[in-house]
Amino acid sequence: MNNDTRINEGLAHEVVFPAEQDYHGHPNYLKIYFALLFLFGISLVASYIDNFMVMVSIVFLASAMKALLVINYFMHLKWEPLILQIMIYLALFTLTALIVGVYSDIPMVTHDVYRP
Amino acid sequence: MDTHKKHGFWHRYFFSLDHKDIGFQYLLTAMFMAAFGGFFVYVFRYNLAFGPNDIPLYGDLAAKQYNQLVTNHGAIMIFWVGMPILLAVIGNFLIPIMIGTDDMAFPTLNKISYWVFLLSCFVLLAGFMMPTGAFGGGWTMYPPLSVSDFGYNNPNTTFWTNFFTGNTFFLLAVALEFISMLMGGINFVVTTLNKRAKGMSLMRLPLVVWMVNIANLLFMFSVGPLIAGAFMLLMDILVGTGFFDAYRGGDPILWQHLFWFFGHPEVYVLLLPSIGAVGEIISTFSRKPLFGYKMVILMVIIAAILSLVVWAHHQFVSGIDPGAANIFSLLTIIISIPFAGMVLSYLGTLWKGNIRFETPMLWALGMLATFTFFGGFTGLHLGSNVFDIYAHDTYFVIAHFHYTLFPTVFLGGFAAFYYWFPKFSGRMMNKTLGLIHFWGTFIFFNSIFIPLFWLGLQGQHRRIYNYSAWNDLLMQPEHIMARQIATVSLIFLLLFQFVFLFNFFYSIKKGKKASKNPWEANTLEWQTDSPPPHGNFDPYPVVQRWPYDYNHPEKELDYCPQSEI
Amino acid sequence: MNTKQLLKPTMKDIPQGRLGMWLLIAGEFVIFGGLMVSYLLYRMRYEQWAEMASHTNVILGAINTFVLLTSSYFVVKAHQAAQRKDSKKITMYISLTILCALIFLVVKITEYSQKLHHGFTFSGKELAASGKAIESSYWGFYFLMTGLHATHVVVGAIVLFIVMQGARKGKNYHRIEIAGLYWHMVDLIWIFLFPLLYIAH
Amino acid sequence: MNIFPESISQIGSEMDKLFWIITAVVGIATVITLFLFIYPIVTRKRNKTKEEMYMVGNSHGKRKWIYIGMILLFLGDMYILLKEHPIWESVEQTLPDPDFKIAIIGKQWMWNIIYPGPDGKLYTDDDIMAYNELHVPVNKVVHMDIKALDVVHSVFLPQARFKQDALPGRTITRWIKLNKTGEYDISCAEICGTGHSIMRGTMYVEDFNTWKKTMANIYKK
Repeated sequence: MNNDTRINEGLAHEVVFPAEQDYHGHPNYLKIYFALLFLFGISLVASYIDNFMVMVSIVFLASAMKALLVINYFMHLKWEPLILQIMIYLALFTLTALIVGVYSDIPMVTHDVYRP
Repeated sequence: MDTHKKHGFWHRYFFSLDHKDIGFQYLLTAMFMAAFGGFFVYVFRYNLAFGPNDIPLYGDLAAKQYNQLVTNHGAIMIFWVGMPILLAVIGNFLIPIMIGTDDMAFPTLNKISYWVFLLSCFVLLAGFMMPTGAFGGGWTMYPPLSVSDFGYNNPNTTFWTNFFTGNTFFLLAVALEFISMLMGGINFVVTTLNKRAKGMSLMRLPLVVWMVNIANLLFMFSVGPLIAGAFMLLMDILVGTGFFDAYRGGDPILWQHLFWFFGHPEVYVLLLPSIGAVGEIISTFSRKPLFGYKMVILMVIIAAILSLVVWAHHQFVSGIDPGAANIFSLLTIIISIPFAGMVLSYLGTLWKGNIRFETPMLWALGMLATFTFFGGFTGLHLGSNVFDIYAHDTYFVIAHFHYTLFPTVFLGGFAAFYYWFPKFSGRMMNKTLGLIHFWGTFIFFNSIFIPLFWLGLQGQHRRIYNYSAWNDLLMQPEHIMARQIATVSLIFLLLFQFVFLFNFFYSIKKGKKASKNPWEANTLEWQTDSPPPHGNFDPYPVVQRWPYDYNHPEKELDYCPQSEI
Repeated sequence: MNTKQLLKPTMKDIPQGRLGMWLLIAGEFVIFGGLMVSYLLYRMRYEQWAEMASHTNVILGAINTFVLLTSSYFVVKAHQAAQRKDSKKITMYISLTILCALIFLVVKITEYSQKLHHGFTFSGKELAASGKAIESSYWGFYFLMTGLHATHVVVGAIVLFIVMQGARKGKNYHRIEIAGLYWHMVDLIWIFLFPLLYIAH
Repeated sequence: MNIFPESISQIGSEMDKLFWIITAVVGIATVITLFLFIYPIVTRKRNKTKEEMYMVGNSHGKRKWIYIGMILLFLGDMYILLKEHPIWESVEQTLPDPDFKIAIIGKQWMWNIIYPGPDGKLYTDDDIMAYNELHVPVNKVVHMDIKALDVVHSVFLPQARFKQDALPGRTITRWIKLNKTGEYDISCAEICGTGHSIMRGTMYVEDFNTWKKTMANIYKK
């Protein structure tokens, strides 16, 4: 299988990668930059919407897309091997697990303090 | 670079970049801390059995000191003995020579991580010299107890009076230890992924390397929330914020979630390297290929991911939502299944094997037996949320987690130690002393904790200085007797460790010379000299096959090393 | 460019420095994520916090977001230049990035001084004394998260500066990319801090 | 030598039964595993056939044994969950109508017990506070509002097989129904500082008439 053969080429002891012979390409960064600014503008405009839920969902969607743009193109995660991408998104999974597990204990519990 | 450079003593033990020396430094430091942990447990067990007055080697014990000793015993044994031995020592010493490379990916980072670890040890011990005494609120340091005398609750404290307290130092020590382990963990993973020898594909890695790396990744992903929580708790203590103060909108249960979200994966972080080493040993000494190598790895990955979502079984009675508790109970009981698969494939390795009873094999079998039959199976009792209502915070829990952690850290750790000692010292260990050490440890370990199971079922709850207040419930003659049995066996257990110390220092000086491959094992580290020279291999090996090719039908010898053509 | 683009790279193609930085970044995500999760949980519980969140200065936050996005763009341009070993461009872009970092910190400091001037302190003792006990811990989160992020900005700027010196002497070009990754992470964290603390009220 | 202390509540006996059920499941698993563990050690010298010994275990034929073992354990787990879930539901997730309500407040290092005043309602001005003494009627459903004043405590009634942490900042309501009169312990199961080991209350389970008398005496005071 492809992975195995490539690994068996054995680049074991001379792992020096001069930056210029790097395998990922270079997208048009200016375009991405303007896309980021556009999303940023959207979230700013959205912050004037009165309906809280709509506003929050728009804003967080925008920032999630911003984050994806940065992590995929500026940080070139898109070009990294799959194992690494899985590792990074595993961090997201742990946080989701945490917030789901705790949700029923803090937001849903009424906070009352006993003062004698 | 010249691979066979000799270093002077000073350079070797203080400023060395060589992964073997750093592993040795970790080992010595961990043994030093283990001495503290063992002394603490001796003191408070003696108090529980024979009363607090004039304890030999200590004197009188007050309730405050009792809490401090219990707390620090737990923290030391887990963070300053278990993690360095099972992650740092095994990882540092074994990973580079098992994947057939010269050193870690980042040797300097490796050295720094050791020095941070050493610093954390000193910070922890310095906590005992603080005016308020060491921290004594349980190693889980639940707020508000860990904040109660400081910060906002005590107006006449300043930043610095809050800083120089046992609580702050405990917290800082744990944080430093985490940072050091994170640095080490990144180092291990990068080394394994990036510096493998020619032909060492991922499916040809020895099991223990897999396990150490999975454990490191698990640690990396689970420790973050706790570090965040530690920042919050530190601020609560130092500048009086209200993150966990119920009277200012905080919620103590948040800390419990953040803590156990790390605290449960932590158990597997400790377990995986140890059980990986046990797998190596069992496969070597039963002269058989490891049964279902790929499946074991798959099971471990499944268990690791599951372990991220079972944390709340430590909190069934701590006021969490009962509906959620059902789900956590289900997941907890389910998680026993991948481990069953793992244990069964180890037993499949033993099956019809041509077993050789060397010392490491005894330790490995002892670890497997105690961990499975007592540690693992009592996990089902506690995983069921109904019985946990009664057993939670009793000695049943204590016996349970000691039956998981003691085999993991000490039985497994000693197995690995006796197995790889010839490699890192170049000399064999004395077998008779090894056997004495094993039987002494094994028998007395069991006779400590089996009485504690019964005491727990009798309703004896944790962290109690003395039980005189529960006269008719817990002070009957049989209870007192059970406590005394446990304590006496503990003292014997500690005494038998001196046999090990003597064996260690005697063999490292005068033991008989070890050959390259004394156990006739396959993995790469046995193909170089023992001890390996600086730079490990000359020339670098080229891997031909997976590591467990014992008794291959075509081969004449009953083993064929990985690098053999 | 070269054949490596054609087939999916394996782990061994990653320079180990970059791999280590990625793992560090994953760890940092989980740490900051833990803080954000805790904040979110409390925020969903207390309505009173919305009124506190409206005290944060959206304008300054927006300026900071813009500055960080721009600096990210400069860093990635510097990385592109590093692959052409173009020391001049590297120096220019990284100096611009560090300039952005300085602007960010200045804005942050003015913001903090405003907050302290309005009596919103880290410990929130004053609010608690004035009967707003529950609101007080909002400012704990505000200062803890932004302060922790600001320390990352400082560290990132220093690292970039050191790396730039190396690039000017014409060696260690690949470090530009690694330091750049760290800087992008700082930007990513802010992308989420901004709506959490400033907009959502 | 008895395994458990005497059980004074309906839940208690069920919980003990559950313990034995789990122990039985575990015991079967132990017997099987122990055989797999001992047998190769006892018979280790017998076989020398290499085909038999070179068993990689990547073929389904060999691996099916492991799958079988895992499935057996899974069935055992499901049986345990089946047995335990109704008990959990009745203990924690349902609140039968109370005959009597009290509040237990943990505080370093004592239990404050609040009885409703003559009006029979809690948290009114005529409430009566007692220290470390809990009087409950036998065979009656008693609701307990569990709170804490300073740090985390845990109400632990060993004989009633009841435990619930008390946290500052929230009220947790649980119920007990005891079927045996006598004096029993109230322990604190969560470490709460230096006095943790002296934090003990007494629960007096009395039949209804004596209990009425005691309450009357308490009201007088």
